[in-house]
Amino acid sequence: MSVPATHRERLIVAISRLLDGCRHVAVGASSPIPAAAAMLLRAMKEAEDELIYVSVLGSQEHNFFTNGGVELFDCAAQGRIDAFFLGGGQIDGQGNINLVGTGTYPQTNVRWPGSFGSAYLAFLVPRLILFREEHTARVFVEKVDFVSAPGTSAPEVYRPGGPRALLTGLGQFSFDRETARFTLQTIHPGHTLEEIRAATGFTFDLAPDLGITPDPDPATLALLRGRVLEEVSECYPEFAMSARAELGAALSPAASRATATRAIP
Amino acid sequence: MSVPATHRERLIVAISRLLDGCRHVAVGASSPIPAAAAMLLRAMKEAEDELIYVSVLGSQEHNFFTNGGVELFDCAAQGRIDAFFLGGGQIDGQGNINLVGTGTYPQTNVRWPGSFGSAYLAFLVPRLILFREEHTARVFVEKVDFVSAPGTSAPEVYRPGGPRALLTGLGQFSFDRETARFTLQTIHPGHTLEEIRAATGFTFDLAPDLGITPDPDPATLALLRGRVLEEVSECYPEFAMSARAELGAALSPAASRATATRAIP
Amino acid sequence: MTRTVTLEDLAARIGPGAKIAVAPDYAGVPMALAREIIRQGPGGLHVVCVPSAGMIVDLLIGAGLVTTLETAAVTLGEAGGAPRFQRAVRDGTIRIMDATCPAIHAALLAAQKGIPFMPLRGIIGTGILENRPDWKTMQNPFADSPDPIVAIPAIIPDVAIFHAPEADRFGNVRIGRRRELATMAYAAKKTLVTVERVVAGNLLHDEASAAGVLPSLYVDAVAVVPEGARPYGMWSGEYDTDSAEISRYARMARTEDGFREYLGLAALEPAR
Amino acid sequence: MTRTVTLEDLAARIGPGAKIAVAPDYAGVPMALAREIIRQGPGGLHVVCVPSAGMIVDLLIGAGLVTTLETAAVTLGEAGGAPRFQRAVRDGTIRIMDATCPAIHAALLAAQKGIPFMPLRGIIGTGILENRPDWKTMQNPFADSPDPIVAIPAIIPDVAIFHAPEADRFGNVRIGRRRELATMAYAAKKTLVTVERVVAGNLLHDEASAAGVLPSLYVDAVAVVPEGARPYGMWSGEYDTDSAEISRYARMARTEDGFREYLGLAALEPAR
Repeated sequence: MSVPATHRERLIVAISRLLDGCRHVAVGASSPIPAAAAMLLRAMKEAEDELIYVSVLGSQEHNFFTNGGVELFDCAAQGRIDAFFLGGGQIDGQGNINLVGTGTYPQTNVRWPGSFGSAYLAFLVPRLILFREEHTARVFVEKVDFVSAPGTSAPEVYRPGGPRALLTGLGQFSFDRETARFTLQTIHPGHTLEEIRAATGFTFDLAPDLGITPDPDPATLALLRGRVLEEVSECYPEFAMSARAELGAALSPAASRATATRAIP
Repeated sequence: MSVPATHRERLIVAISRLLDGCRHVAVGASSPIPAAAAMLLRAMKEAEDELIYVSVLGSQEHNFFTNGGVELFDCAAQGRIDAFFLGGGQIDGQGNINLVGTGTYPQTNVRWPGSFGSAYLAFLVPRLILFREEHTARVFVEKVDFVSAPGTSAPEVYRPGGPRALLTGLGQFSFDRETARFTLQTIHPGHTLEEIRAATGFTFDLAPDLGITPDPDPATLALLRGRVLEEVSECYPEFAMSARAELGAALSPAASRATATRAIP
Repeated sequence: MTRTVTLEDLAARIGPGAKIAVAPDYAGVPMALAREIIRQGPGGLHVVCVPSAGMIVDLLIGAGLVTTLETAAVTLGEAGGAPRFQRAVRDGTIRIMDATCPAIHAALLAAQKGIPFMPLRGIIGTGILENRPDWKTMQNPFADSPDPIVAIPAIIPDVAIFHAPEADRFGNVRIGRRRELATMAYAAKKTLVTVERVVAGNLLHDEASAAGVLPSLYVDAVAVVPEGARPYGMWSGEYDTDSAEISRYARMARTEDGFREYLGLAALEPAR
Repeated sequence: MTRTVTLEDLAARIGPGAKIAVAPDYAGVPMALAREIIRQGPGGLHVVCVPSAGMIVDLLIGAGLVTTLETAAVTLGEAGGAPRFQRAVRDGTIRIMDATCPAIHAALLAAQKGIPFMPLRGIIGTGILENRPDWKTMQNPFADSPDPIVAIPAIIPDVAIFHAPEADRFGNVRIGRRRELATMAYAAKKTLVTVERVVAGNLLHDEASAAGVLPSLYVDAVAVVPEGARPYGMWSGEYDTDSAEISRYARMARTEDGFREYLGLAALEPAR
């Protein structure tokens, strides 16, 4: 248990902090880190007899919807989803995200899959968390080539939701819906403000108390490496396997299960 | 088998003739005669290897909907329901029906249950059949006190459906959507035009070949008294029992079952 | 998080003036809960029938708890008209918002979808539309020629109530093919359910029957009330409708005194 | 009346130029049917993904059968982008109608309800709306102040296609919790289904699982095609997604030649 927090674990714990207070967290397909963060929050809150719902799209076990693919969207419209995650091939300084492609639409040079539900959920989910591990000027651009979901909207547009935070491999930002600007809140250990500036194609503000992203405490880390990793492996077996491999031989699956048992009250 | 057609049987067979060509007939709650007519049509068409869908609201066996109470209405909107039945506390000469009450709305002197789905289905089901056994001037009025469903609509109103026919205890009328008038087509045996005129509060036209409602042929009667009555009894046990009682001791339940066996090819 | 509570506690979650969506007679009508509501007596209720109702609404009206009634119909079926409803309409003691079945479904669907309204065909030229100033006729924005269509505003009930055969201990509830119950729950701010029984295990774990389950996310509280739909039956087969009892009610409720007598004997007894 | 036919006959019911609604990868994607469609080759298809797609659409595009593609996304998941789709977009050889998941669901729901459009929140200010002249922004008729909302017109597919675990001999089809399949079928003029197997008895007769059944009224023809979703898996547990096979496809389809080779080896073989 003396293995220090990995980069990935730091991201998971950072996201789970951003989720504090949520009752229902929905996670899109192919999002193992947000899924792990939501499951970590659920595990931590269980100790306080609080039930957190986690919906992982594409999961059989962590998905309680019974009304087809539309239920996630209806649920968001009803105000029953507190947090959701979006990435983006491009994210710009106004919080706009682009999941469609680069160049001139429709004959984009690089074509990404498409907008999925972003053009809807970004309007309706109160705590939208932008998460993109790759922090480069290629991703974080001055202005996106295509708006899959806008960062902010005109005042007459019905919009209870929108981006609240942006987490990358280098740091964590908050997003101000009034000014439509990002503010750097913390820098991940081992990285610098200069590095982030160089890798970001837009200008951003600095938090007055700009600091280092805190390391997870040992109890959280134990819960994450035990029970949460077990749960994650149902949806993301390869991710769980690589996370375990990263933790090294010191944390064999048997040891991990033992941790899980200890972690559940 | 020498028992002649009863009044009720004549109505059932008359309705089933009106349903000829339908693929899906829906029947509302508490409508044993239309239900029997639809089941009779289904039984007759089965011999020609043609499948007729019959939905009886409130029936467990004769109802294949799996999407709740709204499915009937969606189904009608999709053009998947060819025929439906409506009664009416009042029906007027323009084909308007009133299921709400008499007197000044909302504080009606006599209050009936309400419009149910009539205000919708009367617009969307192509072959709407008005059926009201009681033929009196109290029911068939000059002008209804409340329009639950109008007989016709302005040309710009989307309306693939509407009344096609009216069957009563005295006779059978067709309805012309252009002129919004009823035409008496046949008079039931034992009744007269004068009787119908006296019992009808509105004026109507006469078919050039105005005749007597024909009696069912023996094969149809056998099918009706056998298999159809058995099927009807699932939804309307009391109706089936009273129909059997009416047929008298000559047609005991055992004999009825024997007929059913013979009738199914 | 779904709580399992007593019938008394369940009813206590309905405050005066609440807008309540009520399941129809054929889909698990919460009769025991209605009797407990009458015992507790929150007034000024706005009842939305999904989409029609029988004895449950007649009881609530007769007990003087209903201010507004939104419904496609009220009837006791074979037992005839609903006497307390008819009387209240004639006397003008309730505000009646006559609707048609698909309009009520559409209004709840709008709430489920988080949209202000649903377009709906039909209805134009009816007395219903004429008397619903809250509904609007609009031009179909996709048509080049005149094409009027009715816009039905969303109904967001404060509470949805129904009776179901079973729940699990997580609060998942079996609703089978009665999907109007899901629509009610999606639309409502709060959903209160009585059930015949609580089962072991998780109802969502059997894929074959999970399609007929309302997830606990939409269920605020459950109370176990065997025979909670009586005298109506349950679609799930536990018991059939007791037509004789409904007829007895229909006869007694013809007069105010008879109604009070019926209530005293049957409804004001504390539920088991 | 539902007919049970061969896979060849099923595919033959899709004519050139048809507007086809296709089930997503996770809900029973009709891969075997798609391969047979490619063998028969009806061109000019307008494909509507409900609401996104993977290899099935890449195959149809690569085979040159698709003129218009309406989708919220196309991806091979872990195997990366869909190469033939990406190429067709870059070359401008297909007309792409980018959407967002709930808009496609809403458009099919409008068809299910027989209404010209559904209002939908969100979308305003996106590049999607900007590039969809067929969608209209309207004022919420119930708001006193400016409240724009998008109206999504109905999509009425000529054909809906999906793969399901089982049908009965009456044509009732098990869809479980995948209610988008029901929506597709309600909305479409014609629904064609491949199934793993045909079961004895009537799927609607077991009330516990009937909620997950699409009634035969909406099903025009069924073909029995075991493993009809491969290389995708079935939610009902028959088999899992074969990620290695999808990756193999992703690699080969990077070039036109590789794609043709893949088709020749795997797709142009007559299905069992």
